[in-house]
Amino acid sequence: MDFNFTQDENEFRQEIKDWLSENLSQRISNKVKKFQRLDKNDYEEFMKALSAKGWLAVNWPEEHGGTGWSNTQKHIFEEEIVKAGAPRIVPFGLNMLGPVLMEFGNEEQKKYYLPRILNCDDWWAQGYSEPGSGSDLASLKTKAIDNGDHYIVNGQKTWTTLGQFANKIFCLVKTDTDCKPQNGISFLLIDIDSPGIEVRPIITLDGEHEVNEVWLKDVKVSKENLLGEENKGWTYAKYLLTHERTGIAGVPNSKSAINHLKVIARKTYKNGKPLIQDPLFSSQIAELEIDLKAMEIFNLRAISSAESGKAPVMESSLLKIKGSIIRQKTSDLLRKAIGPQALPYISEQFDEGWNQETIGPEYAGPLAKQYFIYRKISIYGGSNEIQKNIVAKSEFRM
Amino acid sequence: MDFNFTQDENEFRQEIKDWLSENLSQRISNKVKKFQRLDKNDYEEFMKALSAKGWLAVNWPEEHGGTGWSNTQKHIFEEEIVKAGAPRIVPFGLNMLGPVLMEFGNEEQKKYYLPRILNCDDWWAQGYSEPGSGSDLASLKTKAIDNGDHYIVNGQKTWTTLGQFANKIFCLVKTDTDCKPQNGISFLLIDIDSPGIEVRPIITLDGEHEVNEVWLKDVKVSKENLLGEENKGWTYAKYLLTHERTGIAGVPNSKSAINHLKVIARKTYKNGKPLIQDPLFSSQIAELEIDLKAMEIFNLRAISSAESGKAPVMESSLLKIKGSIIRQKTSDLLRKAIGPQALPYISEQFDEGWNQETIGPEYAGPLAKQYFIYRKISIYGGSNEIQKNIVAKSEFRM
Amino acid sequence: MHFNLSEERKMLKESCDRLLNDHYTQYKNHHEVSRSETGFNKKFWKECSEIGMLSALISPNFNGLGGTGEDIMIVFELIGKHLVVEPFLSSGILSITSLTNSKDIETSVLDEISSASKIYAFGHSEVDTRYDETYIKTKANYKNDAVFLTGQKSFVLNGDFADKLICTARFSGNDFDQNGFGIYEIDKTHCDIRSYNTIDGYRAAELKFSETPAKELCKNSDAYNALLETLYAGAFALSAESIGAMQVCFNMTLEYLKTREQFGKPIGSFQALQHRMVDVMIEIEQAKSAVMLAAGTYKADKDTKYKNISAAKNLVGRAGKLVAEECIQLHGGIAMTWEYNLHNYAKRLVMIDHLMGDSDHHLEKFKLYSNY
Amino acid sequence: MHFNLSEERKMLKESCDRLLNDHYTQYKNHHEVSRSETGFNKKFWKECSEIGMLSALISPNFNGLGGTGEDIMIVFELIGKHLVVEPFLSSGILSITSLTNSKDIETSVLDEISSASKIYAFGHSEVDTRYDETYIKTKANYKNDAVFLTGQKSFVLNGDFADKLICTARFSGNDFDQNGFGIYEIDKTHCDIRSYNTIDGYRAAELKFSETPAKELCKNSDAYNALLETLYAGAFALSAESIGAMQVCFNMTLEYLKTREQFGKPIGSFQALQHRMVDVMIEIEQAKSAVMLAAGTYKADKDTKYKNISAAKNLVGRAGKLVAEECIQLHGGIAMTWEYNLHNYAKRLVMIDHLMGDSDHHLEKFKLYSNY
Repeated sequence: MDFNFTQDENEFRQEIKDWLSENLSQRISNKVKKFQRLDKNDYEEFMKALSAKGWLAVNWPEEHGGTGWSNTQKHIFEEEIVKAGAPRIVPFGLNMLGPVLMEFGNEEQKKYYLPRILNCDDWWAQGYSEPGSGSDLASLKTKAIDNGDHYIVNGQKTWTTLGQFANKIFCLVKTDTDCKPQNGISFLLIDIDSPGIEVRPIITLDGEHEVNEVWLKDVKVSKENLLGEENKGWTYAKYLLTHERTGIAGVPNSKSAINHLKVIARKTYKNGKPLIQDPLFSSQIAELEIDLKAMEIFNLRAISSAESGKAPVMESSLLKIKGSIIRQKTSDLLRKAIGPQALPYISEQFDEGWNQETIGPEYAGPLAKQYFIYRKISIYGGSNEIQKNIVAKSEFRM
Repeated sequence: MDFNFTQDENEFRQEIKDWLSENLSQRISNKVKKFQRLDKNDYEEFMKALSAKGWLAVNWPEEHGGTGWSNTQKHIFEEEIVKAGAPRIVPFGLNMLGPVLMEFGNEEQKKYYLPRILNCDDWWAQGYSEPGSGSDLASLKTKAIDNGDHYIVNGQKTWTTLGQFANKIFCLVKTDTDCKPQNGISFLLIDIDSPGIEVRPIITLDGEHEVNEVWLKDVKVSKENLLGEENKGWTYAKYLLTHERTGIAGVPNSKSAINHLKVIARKTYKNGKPLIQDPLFSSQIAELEIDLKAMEIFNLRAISSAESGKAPVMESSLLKIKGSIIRQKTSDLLRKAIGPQALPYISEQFDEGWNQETIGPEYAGPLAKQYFIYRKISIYGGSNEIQKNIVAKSEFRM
Repeated sequence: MHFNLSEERKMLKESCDRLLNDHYTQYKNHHEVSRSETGFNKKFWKECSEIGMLSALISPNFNGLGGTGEDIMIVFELIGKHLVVEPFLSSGILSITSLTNSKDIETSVLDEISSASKIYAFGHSEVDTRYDETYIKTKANYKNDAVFLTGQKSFVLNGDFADKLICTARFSGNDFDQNGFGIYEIDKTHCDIRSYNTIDGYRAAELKFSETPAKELCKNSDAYNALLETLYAGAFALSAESIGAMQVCFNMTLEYLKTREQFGKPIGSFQALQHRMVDVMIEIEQAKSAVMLAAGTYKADKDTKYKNISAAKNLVGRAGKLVAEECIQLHGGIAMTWEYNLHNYAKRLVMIDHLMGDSDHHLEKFKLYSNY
Repeated sequence: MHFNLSEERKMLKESCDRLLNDHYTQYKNHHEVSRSETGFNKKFWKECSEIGMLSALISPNFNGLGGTGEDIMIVFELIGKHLVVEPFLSSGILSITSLTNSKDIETSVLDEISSASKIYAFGHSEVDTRYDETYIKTKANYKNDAVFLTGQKSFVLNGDFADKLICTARFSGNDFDQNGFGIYEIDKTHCDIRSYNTIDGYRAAELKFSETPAKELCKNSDAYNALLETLYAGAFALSAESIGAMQVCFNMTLEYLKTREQFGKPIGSFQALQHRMVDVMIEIEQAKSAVMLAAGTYKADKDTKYKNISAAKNLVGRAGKLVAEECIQLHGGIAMTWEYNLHNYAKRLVMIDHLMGDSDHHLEKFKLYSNY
């Protein structure tokens, strides 16, 4: 057992920090820290800088232009970019499609698509969920009918995050309906400007547009764009879902959120004393901080066991659940801390360059909104209930 | 809406109080308050006094010697006997068998058994649960084989509370195994000293003997002792289980437990101040007290709706669940309050007349033990999980 | 003892429910109404007044037809059920309570409110007040016979479209003193008003005064008592409102669990979800019971009254959060969309905890009034 | 960074586990052992010493073979797994820590302990001390060169069969002072000893002294520091012990859920129970992680060390209660019987929270050492 980062790892961390301080623009990190709306350029500016440095494809092997980093290095990198207030690295091409392409794509596909992901030429969207099948992929209904050298695709995808910026979408579609649902699924790579595709915004409860519906009507997709074999899509889909989930607990995000909470609890007064000295409130923070410290170690244990070759499938599910609880509780305490200051909602505050006076302190503006939108963390990517089912099935064998 | 007790009800309460102060012996209430072991005489002494006064059969109609009280009166009565530190009224004959006899027994059975219950001539035990069927009555295995004018019964019952004091037991037995499990059950009234019956103690985790196993080996039971019709026992069993559950929330017990908790939290010091002034600890008490106050009203609402003729089936389940949580949390805070004083366990302290010095204050002795044994409250009488299944089925219709 | 409504009150409840139902069709337009220029619907407000929803909040002593805990509970449960943005709380509860607890108040003022011809708002919370009852920094400056206010009230419900403002201000003592402040009435035209919408779709304003002429309603211990009465009246009304909203959330979720299918069966058939629905159900019944208790003792001695309101507000705060969070989670993705109405109820439930003292605040008050 | 045990430590763990397994067959006899006249098993205690379980707790500076956080964690997880009643905590951790933090301690004393030839007990808690670190009413009376103790220590683990007693006593200041007390050694023969069993089946004693001759080990700030080190060493060892017991509870419950049938299928197939098992599993992993962190910083600066131990003890207290309560509930009736072994683990988990500071106490300490 050894808790210390090695000399090399510490130097690595410093290198990341230094690079970020020079290459992450103040403008963008300010927007991130103020929870302002990011546009496509904001994401791409940062990702292109990383790409130029060779740090974009954190999870890819070096042969494909990835970093080849160890899990511990990835963890350090992730911590530092969150701390610095960088926008998140859009994962759909890099962390979802990329690994599936490498494992199951043909040579042409790899040669064509992987560099385009690496160079931010393509922005991929995810076409998994459908209105009728949230957590139940086997029940999907989008159909691709064989029409010689191409398919005709009809159906509807939903929860397509940042789909409004995408030029490509990978889709699970049914190519055979006369068999067990899992056996008739194929994995298609589709141009989003193909005739018949329409991307419609879904406005979430915070009034923001981040997710979309994608409607496909008689969309022609060349068979060259079939990934792997027809009707084997279920295998690829599962590979995608279980691959690379070390960051699932959101430790760096929760760390900075709890720090933020403590800063606010020092600035906010209750009965004439800083709220952080209130026995009840500070106990709620402290319990959360203890949980987070424990989860950080739990996460490192999972990373370290993955390093030694074991796939931390069960740990991933447990970390996803606990991670979501901690993030949600933190956002809960943040809104509680500020009392009535949580009430005002001024949408313009979340636009770049807004500099009017706020009602109450500036930090108060996003907190209630954040609390509500963070309810999604325990729903998306396989809800906590689904994670529990997975653990029960795989670990308890019940 | 009117929250006040009527003049009559207040006078009724005073009458109960006065009677208790004269007729409940100091000796017994001391034992109850010190959580000492009660023997058969202790129970019977109090029950016989009630019987003489005409107050024993609280839930029975007047024609059978019951009080004919309203639900509100029953509630007041229950509150007062708990406050006074009376032993509990043993419910197996009075509240379980009695109503079933009245509804389904034949005239001879009613004439013979009801007065004997009322006069404390019979101590009934309950023969429902079996080792393989905790919450699942339909799966019971004890068999009664028709042998002319009598049955031959073989099987095993368990969790028979206070069975060591009983001279009678009512049993669910299988009389037909070739049909749906629910259809082959009969309800038998059995002498516990019949040849072939053996009552064996079950020692619970607190080291005490309150429940028993009852083994039946070739026990001869006359057909006169069949209650109602053969193979209709399931109906009677369900009637018994849903009948009379207004006291299920344990409000009076929780009230006196929280009072006890507050007394102890005033006597116990933390950092030189009474524990009740500790912000964290007092908040835990206060939250519990708020929950209990709410539940008291919830309970009264259920009583009042039962008064107007609606069977509070769903409310009973919800109250059973919440009631168990509140009692368990109170016992949890009680053990927490006293810190290391919870450690010593001196079994003799729970015998009548023990008057040696305790390690720590006398009130500390039973608290840890109580916390552990109170885990049963959410298990017995249909576990909280079973209650939730019942509510889901009946209210959600899912 | 009984828990039934009298015939009269049943009728009140039914007629109000019908009016609200007609108006808030599908309960979908509270954002539109509160984002409109007026911030509320004048015609509807008038109708509410006409069927007696406002006079139900006022005691017969002041020419009203109600004002008991039960009346307030009935009206505010319906307000929660329909997400009503009209100024029932600000004008109907907070202002009326502070006025009726002031000296020499004329009944005609209350008549103006109950007839919907005047709207009042109540301003107490300043930017840093949080839930401290007597933390007041707005200054009252007495000059000869007149008094002038200088300061800022940041969270004034419906403060922009009200005709009159009632607010607290301090003339002596330190910022926390229970003495040395008064309750004043000022005219809307004399304030610098910044209007905004709240996260849950209601309307509020930040008001700034500078040597603004005011009328004293009461001061010192009278003001302290009136303020407590006002804050507790608000906490009670909000608790009842929360019950109405909880019930809608529960019903929507139950309906959804029955119809939405996953893995080939309704998701409501999954035991883990069923059990959580039962937990939610229990806490709603508990919260209802606590509000009923507070309603039943609304006219009792102040310690009992405040203790039971604090208990209700604490429990409603905890239960409301549970209901909001669990109902969203049990729905899954659809509950995260603006289109689906659940979030409006969930938001209201959570934001009620940010008004008139949150669950922690009222836990402390409960201890105070229970002599812990 | 890695979380694997070294080969050496793996061997230590395995050999200890084997010994404990052989001795505590089926883990059923800890009550019998602790209710026996001696209160522990001498032969077994000697064997533990021989395979190095005691010297694993002592640093090489004092002639031991271990004493790191990792060593203590390994040994105490096994103690929790097997419900060991022998005086590892009292003699092996508390006494050794207070001795090694005293001035001029001779290594031979520690050798006596690690070779199992002498047993020490540590007495600090008095009847009203609860978890207050420096609330000491036992008096130390210095006369010429000698010191005499008068008072009472109520909760001394293994205090009856220990050969020597180490205890705190005050010679000046008020009852709470961080100064003005010392740590002393007294001979068992000079005390009035009342032996008792604890609710979880362990052995403890109440000791009374009256002008009992004692030997000073340290005093004033040295004593304060030694006391803190001792209490934190105990809290850490108990946290690790808790992990061992949690794991047994979890495994027993999982096994039961797989085999016990109701309504025609294993109860483990019910989703509501599965989900609760996952919740339990998460908290066990969390608790393990917190203990590992405390182990890894056991030799760090005191603020870090104490902060992480307090975090671990807090989390272990919460998780232990959850595990105990949920595992009993998920079992149902059988878990309520004396015959079924689960209750022994459940009791230990809960009573660990009553030793060396409960979860609330350590939450406050965590805040203290984290500069809240």
